Amino acid sequence: MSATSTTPSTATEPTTSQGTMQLTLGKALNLALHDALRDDPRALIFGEDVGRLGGVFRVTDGLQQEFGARRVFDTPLAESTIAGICVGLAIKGFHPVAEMQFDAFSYPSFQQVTSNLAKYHTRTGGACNMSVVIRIPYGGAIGAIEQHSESPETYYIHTAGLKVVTPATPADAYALLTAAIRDPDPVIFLEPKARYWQRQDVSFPLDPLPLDKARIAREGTDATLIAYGPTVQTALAAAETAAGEGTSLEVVDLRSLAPLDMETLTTSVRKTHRAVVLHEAPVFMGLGAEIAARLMRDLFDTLAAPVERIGAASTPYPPSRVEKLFLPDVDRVLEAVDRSLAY
Amino acid sequence: MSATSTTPSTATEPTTSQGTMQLTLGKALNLALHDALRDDPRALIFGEDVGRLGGVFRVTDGLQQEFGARRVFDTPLAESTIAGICVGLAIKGFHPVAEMQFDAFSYPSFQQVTSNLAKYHTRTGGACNMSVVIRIPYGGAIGAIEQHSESPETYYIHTAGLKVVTPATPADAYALLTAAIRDPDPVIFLEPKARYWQRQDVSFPLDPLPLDKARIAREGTDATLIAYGPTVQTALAAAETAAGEGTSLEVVDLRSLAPLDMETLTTSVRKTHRAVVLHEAPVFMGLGAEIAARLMRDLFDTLAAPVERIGAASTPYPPSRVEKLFLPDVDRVLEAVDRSLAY
Amino acid sequence: MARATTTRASEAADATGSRKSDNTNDPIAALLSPEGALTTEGERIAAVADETLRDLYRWMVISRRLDTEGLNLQRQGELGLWGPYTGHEAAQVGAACAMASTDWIFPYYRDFAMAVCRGIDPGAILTIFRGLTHGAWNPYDYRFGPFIIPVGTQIPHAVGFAMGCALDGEPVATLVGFGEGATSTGDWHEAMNFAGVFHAPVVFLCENNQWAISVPMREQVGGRVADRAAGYGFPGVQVDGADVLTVYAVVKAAAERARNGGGPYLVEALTYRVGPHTTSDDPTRYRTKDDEAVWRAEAHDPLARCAQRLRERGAWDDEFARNVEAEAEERAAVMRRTLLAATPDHPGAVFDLVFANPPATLMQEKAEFVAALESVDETAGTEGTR
Amino acid sequence: MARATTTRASEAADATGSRKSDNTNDPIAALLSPEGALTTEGERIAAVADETLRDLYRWMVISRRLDTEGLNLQRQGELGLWGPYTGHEAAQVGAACAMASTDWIFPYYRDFAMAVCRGIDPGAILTIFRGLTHGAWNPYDYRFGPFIIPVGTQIPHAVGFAMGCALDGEPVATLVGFGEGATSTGDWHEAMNFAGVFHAPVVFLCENNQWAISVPMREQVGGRVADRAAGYGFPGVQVDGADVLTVYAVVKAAAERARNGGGPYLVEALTYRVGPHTTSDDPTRYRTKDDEAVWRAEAHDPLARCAQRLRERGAWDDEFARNVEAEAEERAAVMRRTLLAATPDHPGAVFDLVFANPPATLMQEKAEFVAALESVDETAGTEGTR
Ligand SMILES: Cc1ncc(C[n+]2csc(CCOP(=O)(O)OP(=O)(O)O)c2C)c(N)n1
Ligand SMILES: Cc1ncc(C[n+]2csc(CCOP(=O)(O)OP(=O)(O)O)c2C)c(N)n1
Ligand SMILES: [Mg+2]
Ligand SMILES: [Mg+2]
Repeated sequence: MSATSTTPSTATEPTTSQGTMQLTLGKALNLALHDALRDDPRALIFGEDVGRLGGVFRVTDGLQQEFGARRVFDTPLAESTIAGICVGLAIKGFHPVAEMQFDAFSYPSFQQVTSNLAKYHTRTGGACNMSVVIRIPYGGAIGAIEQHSESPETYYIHTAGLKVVTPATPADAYALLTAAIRDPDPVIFLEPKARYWQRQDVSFPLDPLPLDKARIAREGTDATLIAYGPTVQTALAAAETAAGEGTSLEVVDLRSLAPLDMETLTTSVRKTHRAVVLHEAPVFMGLGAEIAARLMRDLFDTLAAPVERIGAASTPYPPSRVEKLFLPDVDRVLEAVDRSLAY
Repeated sequence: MSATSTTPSTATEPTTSQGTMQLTLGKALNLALHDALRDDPRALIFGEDVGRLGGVFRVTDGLQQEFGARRVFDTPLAESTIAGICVGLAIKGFHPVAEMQFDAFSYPSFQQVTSNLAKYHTRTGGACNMSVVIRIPYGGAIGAIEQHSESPETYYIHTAGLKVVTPATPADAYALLTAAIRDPDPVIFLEPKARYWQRQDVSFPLDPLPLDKARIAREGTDATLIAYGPTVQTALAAAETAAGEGTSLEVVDLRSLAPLDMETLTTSVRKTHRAVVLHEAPVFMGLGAEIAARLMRDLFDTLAAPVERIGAASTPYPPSRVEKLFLPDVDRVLEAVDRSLAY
Repeated sequence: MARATTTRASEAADATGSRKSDNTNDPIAALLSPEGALTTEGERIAAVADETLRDLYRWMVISRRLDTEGLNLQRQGELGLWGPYTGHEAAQVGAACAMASTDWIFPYYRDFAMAVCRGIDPGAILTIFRGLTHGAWNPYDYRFGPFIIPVGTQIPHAVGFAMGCALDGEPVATLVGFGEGATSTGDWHEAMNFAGVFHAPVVFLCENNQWAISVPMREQVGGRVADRAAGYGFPGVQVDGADVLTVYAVVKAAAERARNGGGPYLVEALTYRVGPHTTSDDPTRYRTKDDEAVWRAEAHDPLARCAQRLRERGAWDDEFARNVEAEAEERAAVMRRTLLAATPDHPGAVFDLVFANPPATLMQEKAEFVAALESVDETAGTEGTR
Repeated sequence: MARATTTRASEAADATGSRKSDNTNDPIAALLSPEGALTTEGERIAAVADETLRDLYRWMVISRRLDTEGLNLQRQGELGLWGPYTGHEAAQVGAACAMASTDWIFPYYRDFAMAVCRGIDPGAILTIFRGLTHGAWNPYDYRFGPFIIPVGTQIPHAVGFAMGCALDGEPVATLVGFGEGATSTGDWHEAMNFAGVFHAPVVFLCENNQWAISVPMREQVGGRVADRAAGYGFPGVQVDGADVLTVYAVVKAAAERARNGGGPYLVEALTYRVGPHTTSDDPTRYRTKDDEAVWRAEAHDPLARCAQRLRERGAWDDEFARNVEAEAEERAAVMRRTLLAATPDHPGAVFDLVFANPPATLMQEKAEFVAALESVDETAGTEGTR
């Protein structure tokens, strides 16, 4: 059951990227897909409801109309084979961009992604490029029913052979997705669904971003907030509040979850001596664990306090009426910063 | 394609647990299954080739003969539905013990395990117990072809709603599997397949073990080696070598991977001030990350050096001729200990 | 069924010298016209009493009214989401009422009317769509599983449960509901095959409403769903899913067959999703009003079709109809009241529900969570959140 | 096939007024006797030249000899594992040779003979089973995919590839091989359905050897594999998988049909796994020598059957037979030499193969790995490992 509450209205928005435009993150993704179809004759888009409907979040809106049902098409309801045909089409030299409708509905494709997509380049001695993008709307805070609010990044980033990225802003959404489609390797592209409606002015043309680099989203000196996807905005809001209270927080937006850009992270924490990682996924074995372990290794003498981790509890995703209590929010971030500063 | 090299010879071994017996780890598991079938009329065993064949590793050897094809039966080749019928049978009050033939072949069941098995108790307001054990032979070092040497623990331990345990010795194999079958909740039971042939004297009756407690496998004072499943023996061998060189290493066998027994870990590291985690899974997002992050949080001022992590590289599992170079071994452990001590 | 599950369907078939199963000798298929409706002769054999048919009508009217109320509640902001099932009443009510009270049902997310027929409090069910809980009833109380969201994944549960009934030697049939979209999933196939191999007492009910969100049946299903059963060694029929009598008679016979050791059976009920997929959906993007009009017509309306049958039998009267409307109205009002009166559990309950035997660490996590909540509540009392 | 993939099979079927597909009008099925062997009339229509049949025989003899050599090498400790395919020669050689050189094949792990027919160096293939590599050939050089171990998962790859050929307007058919155990997987079904819905130019070849490790066909497959095709809207046939001529003729016709826009086709070749599942297996635990004897008999031996056909055609002579034996012997010797001469890649190559465009961090990891190896090597040179 799909739980797309309001859908970003795209009817009146432009269908091509030029000049400076105010875009939602969803629309930026739509434009990136559009431009890929326009510029790359091998690009294909498919998945459940991506055609006529334009996707339950309208990220593929208008693409079938413009590029036809040969290049943008609906598939039967079978995620394992959606991923499976990506492998076959990639061997044939296509650049498939497949959509999994929601986070938890990527799980049926787990074997295809883990045992084939991630390993096919190795298995063919490097002969077959898996130039595949799997788009997955993820994360909570949309008031949905079960299985529509998961943060599955751990499953993918632990799997060698995959690149995993997630944008936090409309501009990054465009530039990262463009890069992911152009890359010859499999990219799991995680879309922070609660941020689809977030707006930003974006100027075109916009160069693709590297797939393995973080960015400093805000400079600061007292502690580093490490966030990605949906939590970047939370981190920025926390930093804003903290600034009002005289605390200067740096915010790192990871952009790439696998691999991790440790250089950016260590440079920041070398300056601030303190770090708080926040994500919606459970703390237990969430990305915060890896970051904490690496920061400890690289900056053992520099860290003034343990790396703080904010994330979900060790429970299934809660019913939506209480989800806010389980998600990272400004209060929890600032408490963690306080703990870190008071250490 | 199954890659069971030598199979533990069980023909001449006793079929029931009594007195003190020298057992392989595989045979101890077999006895635990045997005793569960004998003592619990609701226990069922099924999977691919667990019946007449007795499992490709002979862990279910003789059970169908003794308990009949109603309680021990082969299924079609369909792991998703093997896990799926566990849910249905558990609702009906059975205690299914299902086998996934090899680690990577548990991936087709990922959706059933993650979205249903782990969440069904919640989804029924606590009405339906999922008293299910999923047995998964895991780990490498058996000279196998692709997909037969994976360490999938991260995927399971990050999934709330599952308990995940793994034995390192024959006695623990018996006692943990017994506990797992008696537990009312879903347990992922990871069997270190390279250790199926490891022997130990085991005295019966043997009480079931708690599912959430680690054990000190060897006492020491200079550093703590944290291991589980197949790497416990490696850790013990390293500790033995180190002892000869005048270094006293404590070895913790986690037994439970989810939840983690942090009390045992912090007690040990509070004493030794140093820790090395070793597992066969990739370092990146392996359990070592969580342990390192927690030890830092709990013992920030006590740790004398960063927690060292030893595990696989960020590559697919390598061809078997070179697998040893990628697996934790005594040398790598001792180098890590040296780094830690020299810090 | 008192047979051992280890009597494999195919062994049985081998014994009779034929492995191939088809519908030629299926007495259930013989009740149906080529269009999948009960023939006059079929109706005679099925021998459904007038009172039963009136009761089926009654449940359908109630279901329709509750569906409308669900939609209203969602529009009024009282529900996060609503998935209308208008068009499915005959399939759901017919199938649910055809199952014996000792039988089990494993529903999919759209099987609200089935739940209601089973006696589950509709207002309680709605708390799921209000975001108050993930599970609103005890399956054992109603022999009715939870709604399952990941498409197709309840089908193996039903087969496992049915295997368990056979193992226990209990004469229990299990019904599982799913859409035609679900037939594309691997789990559907694996479960069908398990059912064939283990001769499980399951009735598979495909509510083929011709749409999976925006994807029409012809882009979803290669071939025809009902035809697939033969490949698993058991029979399947496509029935007119707007005719509650047909659905009832066929499912009842299939359940009886399963209880008597006859093995699995597939019923494909051809229906139509008259409304949007859910309240989040916008069908104007993928189908025309003309498409819909065909299926909104009386010929395809389960309620009109049943009223017609009742009239033909002389079992219809206006007072009956008025009473049914009044009852439906009353039930809708109660549902609304129950929903609006429902209080959320304490958020800490999320931790309690994970395990039957929770590890100490989880209870520790709960304690910390609750303590943090309380400290926020206190702060909120004085100066609001930071 | 120059058709658009967006011509869905079911749309086409709708246009002709019928959704149900069966074999009644299938000219390929018409070539076969009820037992699934080419009829005399079928043989005439297929018009396979004597020279072709001799060549099929030749490849089967070579394949059988290489299988024996693989087994020997494993027993001698030169291979970690060997999966014998004796009994499958007709299915594999017949199918591989029936495909045009421009067609593609996606094999499963047992399709060694197919690989050999496609010209892949058998000694190189063996390096996989020696643990030297995960991938021993470039699929583009032979239009032959890698061996796939996770059962059934290559089937969606083949369908995706075939969809790509159709999109590119290329007259290319794709064959995919799998065992009957694979038909139980969700992926098999999903891929069959995709093929039906997208009218993909795929030939599905089920090598039904009646065993999946220890699980016999009747406990694996509810119903019959070939019967399942109809449920996806395309035809399927079961053929005598010991008769290379039948397999060749049927697969050739199915591939031609696919290339001409006829859509998918399922061929179930009934064969037998004469040996163990792999060298790790012990069939005495689950089947008797008597069971095996039936299928080891000449009537089921692909080589004997083909020799018989050649004799019947007068296309057999002893010199031909001797030459073939000699060639097989020579190829076995070369295979052994090639294997034993194969040198492992530097272990650091594992890192190079992960990505086409590896991130700097991975190359950094490689550098550290290689440095650590070298330091161990140096130590080893002086005092051995610690
Ligand atoms: C595995 C999975 N994939 C995708 C979805 C999203 N989704 C919810 S309902 C639906 C369509 C289901 O169609 P059908 O089975 O015909 O049932 P209907 O909704 O028409 O009653 C989809 C794609 C899901 N819930 N589960
Ligand atoms: C998904 C998956 N599950 C289990 C296995 C282990 N396994 C390897 S081969 C095999 C039997 C396959 O039988 P079949 O498909 O009939 O092919 P055959 O080996 O008989 O040629 C099994 C269970 C596997 N490789 N992949
Ligand atoms: Mg539908
Ligand atoms: Mg087989």
